[in-house]
Parts: sequence; C-alpha cells; structure tokens
Amino acid sequence: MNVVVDRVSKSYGRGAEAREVLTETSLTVRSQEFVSIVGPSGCGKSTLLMMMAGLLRPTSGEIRLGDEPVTGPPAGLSVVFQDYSRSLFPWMSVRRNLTTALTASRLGKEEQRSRVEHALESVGLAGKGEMYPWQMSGGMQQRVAIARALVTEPTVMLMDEPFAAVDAQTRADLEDLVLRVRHEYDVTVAFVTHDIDESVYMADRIVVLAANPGRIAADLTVDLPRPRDQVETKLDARFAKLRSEVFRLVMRPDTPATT
Amino acid sequence: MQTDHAAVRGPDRADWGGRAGPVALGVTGVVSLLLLWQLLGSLDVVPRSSLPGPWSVLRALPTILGDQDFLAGAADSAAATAITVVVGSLVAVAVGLVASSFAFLQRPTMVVVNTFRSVPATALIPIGVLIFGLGMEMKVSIALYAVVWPILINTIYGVATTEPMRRDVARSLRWGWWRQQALVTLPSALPSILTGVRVAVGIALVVVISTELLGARYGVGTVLVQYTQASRPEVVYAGVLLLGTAGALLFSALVRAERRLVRWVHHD
Amino acid sequence: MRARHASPLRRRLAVAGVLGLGLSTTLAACGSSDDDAGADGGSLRVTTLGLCNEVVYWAQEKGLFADHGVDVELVKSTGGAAALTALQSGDIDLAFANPFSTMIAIDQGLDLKWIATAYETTSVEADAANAMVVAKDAGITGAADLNGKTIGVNEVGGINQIASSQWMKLEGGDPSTVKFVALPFNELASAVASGKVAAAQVPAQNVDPELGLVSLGDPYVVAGEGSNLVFAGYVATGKEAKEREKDLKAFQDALIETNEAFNDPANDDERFKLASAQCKQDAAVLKTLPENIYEARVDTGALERMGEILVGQDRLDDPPSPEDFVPSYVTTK
Amino acid sequence: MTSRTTSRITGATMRPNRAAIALRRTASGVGNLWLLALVLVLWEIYGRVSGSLFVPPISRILQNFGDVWLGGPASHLFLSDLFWSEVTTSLSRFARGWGLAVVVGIGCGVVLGRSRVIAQMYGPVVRFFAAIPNTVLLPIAVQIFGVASNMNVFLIFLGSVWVVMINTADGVAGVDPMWLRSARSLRVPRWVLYLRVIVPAAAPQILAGLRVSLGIGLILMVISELYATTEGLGFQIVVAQSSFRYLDMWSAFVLIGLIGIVLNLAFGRIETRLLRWQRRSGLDAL
Repeated sequence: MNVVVDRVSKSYGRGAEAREVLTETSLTVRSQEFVSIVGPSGCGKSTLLMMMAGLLRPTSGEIRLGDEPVTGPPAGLSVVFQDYSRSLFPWMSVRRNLTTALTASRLGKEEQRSRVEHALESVGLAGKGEMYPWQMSGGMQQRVAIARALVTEPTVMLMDEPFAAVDAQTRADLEDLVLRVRHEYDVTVAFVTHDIDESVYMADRIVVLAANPGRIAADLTVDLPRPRDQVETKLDARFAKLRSEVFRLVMRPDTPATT
Repeated sequence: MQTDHAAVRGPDRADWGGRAGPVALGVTGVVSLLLLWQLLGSLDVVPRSSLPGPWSVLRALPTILGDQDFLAGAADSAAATAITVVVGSLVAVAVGLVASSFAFLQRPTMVVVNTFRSVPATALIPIGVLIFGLGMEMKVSIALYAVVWPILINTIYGVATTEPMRRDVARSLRWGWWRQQALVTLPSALPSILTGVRVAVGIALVVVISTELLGARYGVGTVLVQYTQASRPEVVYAGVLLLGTAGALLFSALVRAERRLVRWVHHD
Repeated sequence: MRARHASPLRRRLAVAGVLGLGLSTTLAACGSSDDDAGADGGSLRVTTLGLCNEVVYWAQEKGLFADHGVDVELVKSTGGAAALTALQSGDIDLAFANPFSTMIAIDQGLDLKWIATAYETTSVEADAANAMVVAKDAGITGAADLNGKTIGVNEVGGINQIASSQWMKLEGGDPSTVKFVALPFNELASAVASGKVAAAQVPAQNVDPELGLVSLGDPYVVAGEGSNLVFAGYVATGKEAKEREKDLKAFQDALIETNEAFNDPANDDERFKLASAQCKQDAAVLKTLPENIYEARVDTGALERMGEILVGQDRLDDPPSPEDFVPSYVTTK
Repeated sequence: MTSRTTSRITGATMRPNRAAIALRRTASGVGNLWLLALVLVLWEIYGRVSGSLFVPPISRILQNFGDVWLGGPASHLFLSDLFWSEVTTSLSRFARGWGLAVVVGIGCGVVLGRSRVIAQMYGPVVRFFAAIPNTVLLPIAVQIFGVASNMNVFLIFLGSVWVVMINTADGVAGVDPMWLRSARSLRVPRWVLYLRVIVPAAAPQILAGLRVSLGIGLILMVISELYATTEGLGFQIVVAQSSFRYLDMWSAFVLIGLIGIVLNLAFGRIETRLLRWQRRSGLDAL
C-alpha cells in the first residue's frame, strides 16, 4: 500500500511565534519499497514520520495510506521509535508487550500466541518471551520493539532513528535483521536516520531533507544489488558515490554536485 | 522532534493542580460542591445540628473572623506549624545526610524509622501532655514526631538516588565530606527533600490542630472545641472552611516555590 | 542541647531523645519560656474547660485572687483527664478535674491532692442539672430497659459513665451488660433522638421535648442516695500541695468568697454577662440553664462515699481516704 | 545497589540456592537491627534511672504487652482473646476504609491526571479536603453512620483518600508521553491504555502515595476509635488513659507499632514486586 504525503506543512506555535518545521512537502512511499529519510538536525524528518504515523496532525496538506486519509494511527501501520527504553512498556514481559499490540486486532488466543512466537523468532528472540525489557541489553530491547511492530503483520512500518542508541556492532546486526524481516513480512518501510551510510545501505530510495524550513532537497534512487552485505555492499563504488552525494546534500545543500 | 518532546513533557509534574489557571473552572468546582452540600442538608441525610447548610456557615464567617481568640489561636497554630517544619526539616535532613552517607548506618536507620513512624503521632498526645504539658512545647514535639519521618525518608531516598557518576566526579576532585555533601549530595537530593517538606507541612498542620482538639491550651483547635461545646456548629464549620482554604493555599504556594527552587531538575 | 534549665526540662530532653532520634536537639530551639515558674511562688496556673459557669473567671475578673494574695493564671484545657495528665509535666499547678478520675489516678500511683471543690451535684430531683435522656417513643421507662443497650456519655471511663453505671445499678438495671460510647457533649442529645444510641447522660438543658426526648432522671441524684456528690474541683500534685500551701489555701478562700457572690441573685445579670463572654454562649440562654451547686469547701463525706462507689464498680480495690488526699489546711464542710 | 545486580542475574541467567539467600537475608536483617536495639536500651536506661511512672522502662512495657496481648493457647497463635477481638475489629475497619480509599483515590486520581478541565475544577477542592483535620468531621460521620464500624471506616477512608488521589493525579499527569504515543500507535483500546499503560506507568508515584496513605490510615484507625465506639485498639487506649493505666497505654502503642511494621513490610514486598521493572539503586530496603 502506498503512503502518500500530499503538500504537507507543519508549524508549531501560533501567530507571531509560529515556527514552520516542514513546508509544502510531497512524497510517495510505494508499496514494498524501502525509503530512507535523511537530513540535518531540525529538518523535520521525525516530524514527517510522526505525521505519517498519524501521531501528529499536519498544519495543512494531507497524508493518505492507500486511498484513506490518515487522521489517527491507522490499522496496518506500525512504528518503531528511537528510544526503546521509553517506547517499550517496562512493566510488561516481552510477550505481554507484543500481545498488547494485538489487543486492537481481535484475534483468537491461539492465533495471538502463534503470531507472537513467530515475531519473536523472526527477530532472534525465540524463547525469551518471559523476560522483562529491563533484563535485556539495548540491542535486544530494540529487537523486541521491532517484533512488536511486526506482530500486527503491518503493511507499512515506520522507523524513527531506530538504531541511534546502540553500539556499532549491534547496529550492523540490527540493520541486516530489518532487511531480512522486511522481506519475510512483505512490508513497506520508511526509515528515518541521521546516519548517511545506514541510509544508503538499507534503502531502495533516499529522500534528503533540507532544514529551515524543512523541505525535500533531493530524491535519489539506490541501485545497489540485493541482498546487501555489510562488507561487500560498502566496498561497491556505487555505494561510495551515493554516500558522498548524500553527504554533500545533507551538509552543504547549496554547493553543486561535483560529478 | 526534540522540541516537540519538550513541549509535551516540560510542564507536567504537579501541573494538574499547581497553576491558578482559569479561575472560573475552580469556582465552578467549588460551587458544584456547595450545591451538593446544600442538597445533603435538604435531603435530611445529616441533621442541621451536625452539619449546618452552606449559607449559615458562610454567614458565620464574620463571627469567627471577628473573634480575637480565633485570630490569636490561628497565630499560635501557625507558629507551632512553622517551628515544627523548620526544626523538623533541619534535623531530618541532617540526620538523613549522615545516615545515608555511611553504609553501616543506612539500613539500621531505616529499621528505626519504620519502627517509630508506625506509631501514630496523634496517639502520643497523652504522652506529650504528660511530659510537656499543654503549651507550645507539647504541640511542637508531637508534630515533630509526625513530621520528622517523611522528611527523613525522603532525604535518604533522595541521597540514594544521587547519580553515582556525580559522586565519582566529586571523589576524583578529591573533595572532602562536607564539600561533597554541600555541592553534590544535597543538590541531588533536593527535589526529593522538598517533596518531603511539602508533605510535612500538611502533616504538621493537621497534627497541630489535632493536639489542640485533644488537649492543647491555645490554638485554632481549642477555639473550635469551645464553639462545639457551645453548640454553635455553623461557627465551627466556618472555622473548618478557613482552615481548609488556608491549607490549600499553602499547598499551592509550596508547589510553586518548589518548582522555582528545583527548576534545574528538568534540564537534567 | 545547650539549655541549662531547671531539671524538668532536662528530663524532657532525655525523654525526647529516646522517643525520636535526635528530636531532642530541637527542643533547645523551641524551649520553654513559660514553664519554670515552678515551686516557690510565681503565679498559680489553673486549668479551665472554658465552661460557662466556672467560678474562677469571676474570681479573676473581680480581683478576688489578688485580694487573697495569690496570682492566678487561667489556662484552657480541653478535658479533665488532659489536665490531670498535664499536672505531671509541671506545666500547670492546679487541674480542674472530677473526684472519680482523681481517685483512680491516685490508685494508679499518681500523687494528687484535692485542693478545692468547684461544684456539687444536687440531691433533689427538682434541681437536677443532669439527665439520663431517652427517646420518648422508644419504650424505655427505666434502667432495666437499658440492659444490653448502648449509652452515650461524654468520656469513656469518665465521671458521667461512673455515675450512670451507679444509677443503673441502684435502679435495678445491670450496667455490666451496657456498652458506653463516648460522643461530644453537643452530639449526645441528637444521637439519642436519631436512635444512634438508646440513652445518653446529658446536661439537663439538653432534654429537648422538640427532639422527642424525655429524662429518666438525674443519675447523680440517684447515685448520691440522698446526699450531694462532689462533681468537680481543683487538684494539685502532692509536691505542690506541700510546697505552696499558702497560695493554694488562698485560692480556695477566694473561691469560697466567689461562691457567696454567685449564690446572691443580685449578681446574676453581671455573672451571666461575664460567662457569656467566656464560653461564647448567649447570656439570655445561659439564664435559663439549670446549674450545679456552687461549693468550694470540700465535703470529705461525699468523697468517701464516691470512693465506695468506685470500689463497688471494681474500679478500685481500696478507696483513698480523704485524710490522705485532702490536705489538712483545706477548708472542709 | 547490590540487589539490583543480583535480581538481574537471577532473572536472566542462574538461580542460586534459595535457602542460602534466605539465610543471608536473615543475617543481614538481624545485623540491621543494632540501631533499634541501641535506642531501646537507651529507653530502658532512662526508664529505670528516672523511675517515671509515665515513661516506664521498655522491659516493663514488654512484660505488660505479654500479659495483655499474648498468652492465648497455641490454636490462637498464642495471642490473647483481647487481641483477637480488638485487633481484628480495628484491622477490618482499616482494611475496608483504606481499601475503599485506594480504589476511589486511584480512580479519581486518574481522571484528575488526565483531564485538565476536571483538574482545574476540582484540584483546589481536593487540596482543601486534604488540609482539613479529619477529627472535626467526626460529628457528621456519627450522624450518618451512627455508633458503628461504618463510621470508623468512613473516617479512615476520608483521611487516606486524598493522598492517594493527589499522588495518582501527579503520577498520571507525569507519565512519559513516549509511552502514550507508543500505545496510541499500537491502537490499543481505551481500557488497555488505562489499565495496562497509564496506571502501571504511574505506579511508582501511586505506590508512594499508597505508602503515605497507609500511615495516615493507621493513624485514623486509632483516632477514629477514640470517640463513638465501644471496641477496637483506639478504644482500649482511651480506657487505659481514662483510668491512668500508663503501662497498658504503652503496650497498646507497642502493638500499634508492630501492626504498622508488619503492614509496612508487607506493602514493601508488594511494592518491590510491582516495581521490579523500575531499576532503582539501593532503594529496595527503604
């Protein structure tokens, strides 16, 4: 299912104090696609994602999931937040965290159980359902967050700088994990990150935002082959070229392309 | 996103009551309660002799406000409360800092605290009268007994939750005990201590008035007992009304002062 | 703890130290300014209950204490038991209390002396100042009907409960089957009227026919068995009674003189006006209220009989003999 | 701080011998009693030296405590008949009053914490009631409930409900909005949002309020029995006072203290269990 962002603006505050974070932005994330959204801090990339999730209202414009306008968190769409310690519910076991995500779906007990087991297995946490988030490392907790997003079998998954808080090693593991489950669950992904390597490595397409006010600076297609590999892909010349192009767009959007 | 968080998160704690806010809403709340009170009277749930209607109580306000005994008593009760809170805070914070900065004292102190705080202060009034008589000393000592525990617990709690890294910084700077207490431990524990003090002010007020109802020589409570004995409940409730209002205002003032004092906490 | 006061304070500090973990340090700060007047001379601190008809107000107002050479300071207290307890702290010198509680306290080892009487109860039903009230339509006509019921009094184990028990016993009821419950004075009558309690011992003016209440009689008249009983008076510790003989004697003499004035109807207007200011009650209302007998001289015979009542109710093994707890210099009847 | 690491290890990897843990706990528990013992010894010395009738040495109080409250048959757990009649009466009043306060306090507190409008309407009223000494409401309570247990239950309820309400409202208003956002994105039904997210997230502060209210409830359990009742612990204290039996009075205090300790311990256990997700350092013992 496509996610359509149609001339969306967002500002905070009112009257003279109003501050525009995002201006007249349009973007379509096509079904099954993996789109990275990058940009300098303050460019409104997280705001854009939260609006796509139905958690923030655009000041003007419209967001649609398929043909339906998004007015609140829509069914078939799930979000992985940046800060797992504040998005997972620490008072619930891992299993409880996942079943809570299913309360809206009205599934039978048995169906719920098998969905939870499947999701846990997909993120490599089979058998860890009785643990509590606080008993786990950061990487494991973010896996739980991903499993919780997958358990509803969404068509669209939005990820908001999901790996910002984990170490480099874990980060690489999680990146590959996301690429794998994306296929397993046939899910469309919009992925906000401030890490340029990551945006290139993961995506089919990169949307670069510029700041003050936030707007789309460029929309690049990633023509790297799949499946991707942390070592091989990053050695590819096209990776290096894309990487420096994105870097230039993010850091110095006003200088012309070198090649 | 960051700014968005701040906007949602910033003002929360205690905000539900702290701000004077739209006064109209507050007035609506109070009025709706007065109506309920009136209704309670009209339905004869409680006889007038025990709970007079709101109007007769409001009419009795000038009587009690014009009563020199009441005003003097109020001053006396307020003084007792103030002394209790100040002295209690100083003692409890000092004891709390010492008790929690030496590992061998920490748990034993909590055992003592938990043992003694379980005995309700107001039950000790007769003992207080035995030892201290009917004056200010008795009121203050009983109220102190009630007030010390919450402040002490909050101090120990606050010290225990001090970020260990800050203490390491102090240690690496080779600060002495006093300096470490003054510059690291106390500021870290301050929010928790202030919460304890706020709770203590409420407890002190209630306990002081209880000692007056059950024995003491002067004070608001003593005057209320006299009006009770004279079978003038509307005056008694006018007094209660004033007490509750004073308490509520005090609470709001404390919340505001507290927020100002520990403003830095939110920027942690 | 730098206070270097007289010994009572130091004793208090020690206690406080035990009670509350260094609470003691604080007492130096809130320390006593008013309590060391102590044994030799100084003003005599006397408790009052803030009742309308307390004679001490008149004596103070008219300067009768000063005339007799004693300086009296009136101190409010909220109950007789609290006053007796406060005596022990040295915070007051004379407690306004009732003889039953005093005798029980003496039995428990407190050293107390009866210095002067304030009121006696009457032996004539027509003059009754107290009443045992019941609801008119409750079908209770005598003490026996109250067996197994709940009776309201102002204080558990206080003088009114003891008198009520005695009344029941003498009127053919069985007080051991009764539950006594304490309620504030002003709530007692309405508690009977609304059926919360079956009966209550109240001041006679509370027998309000509009509430549907009737009196079964004055328990004190019955308990006195033809004589007056002592209702309330002034109590000092044994130590004070010995050391301040002159002041205490003067105090009683001043009360005796006051009672002469009180018993003279010519003074009524003035006395009710004064009382009204003291107890926050209307003077016009006060005039209509039945009163106890004003008597400052001590009726040792009555005290003896009251001791016997306590023994009869198993509250004492041996009644204290009046010679022991009424000092020899006190004027008796 | 140590307990944090142990619980983490036990939870995640290994389960050490339970008996050994229990033994170590008991040992450290006894080790923590020395300060209390010191205080009691000082009391004993004071009581003996002063020879005061009013502050008897602790040994005499304990002896009297044994006489009055213990000494029953084994089938009664060695507790006296008086204990069973008075303490069960008082505790059942406490349980009903406090239980009601917990339910109503949390319920209303959640509403106050979630709705700004209601908070502004009734916040001041709540604080007004929290500031009134409950003893002055006794006459009303007697008029409504009569001379019966319900009167005590009502006073205990009224005394403890406000703290619960204020703390709950505070806690609910301060719930990390990320959790709420997270729950919203999961499209959880309203009851799940309240029961499984908001209340547990506010639990630390709610429980702090419950702990304070537990103390207040105990105080009111005693105070409400000083008047208008014919049984219960408070009533026993009044009887002891009016007949100047100071030893009885002190041993009643000891009993109330013990009840307080037991209730606080039990509450502490429940609290640690409910809050084990919240990693606090070194606070388990508090």
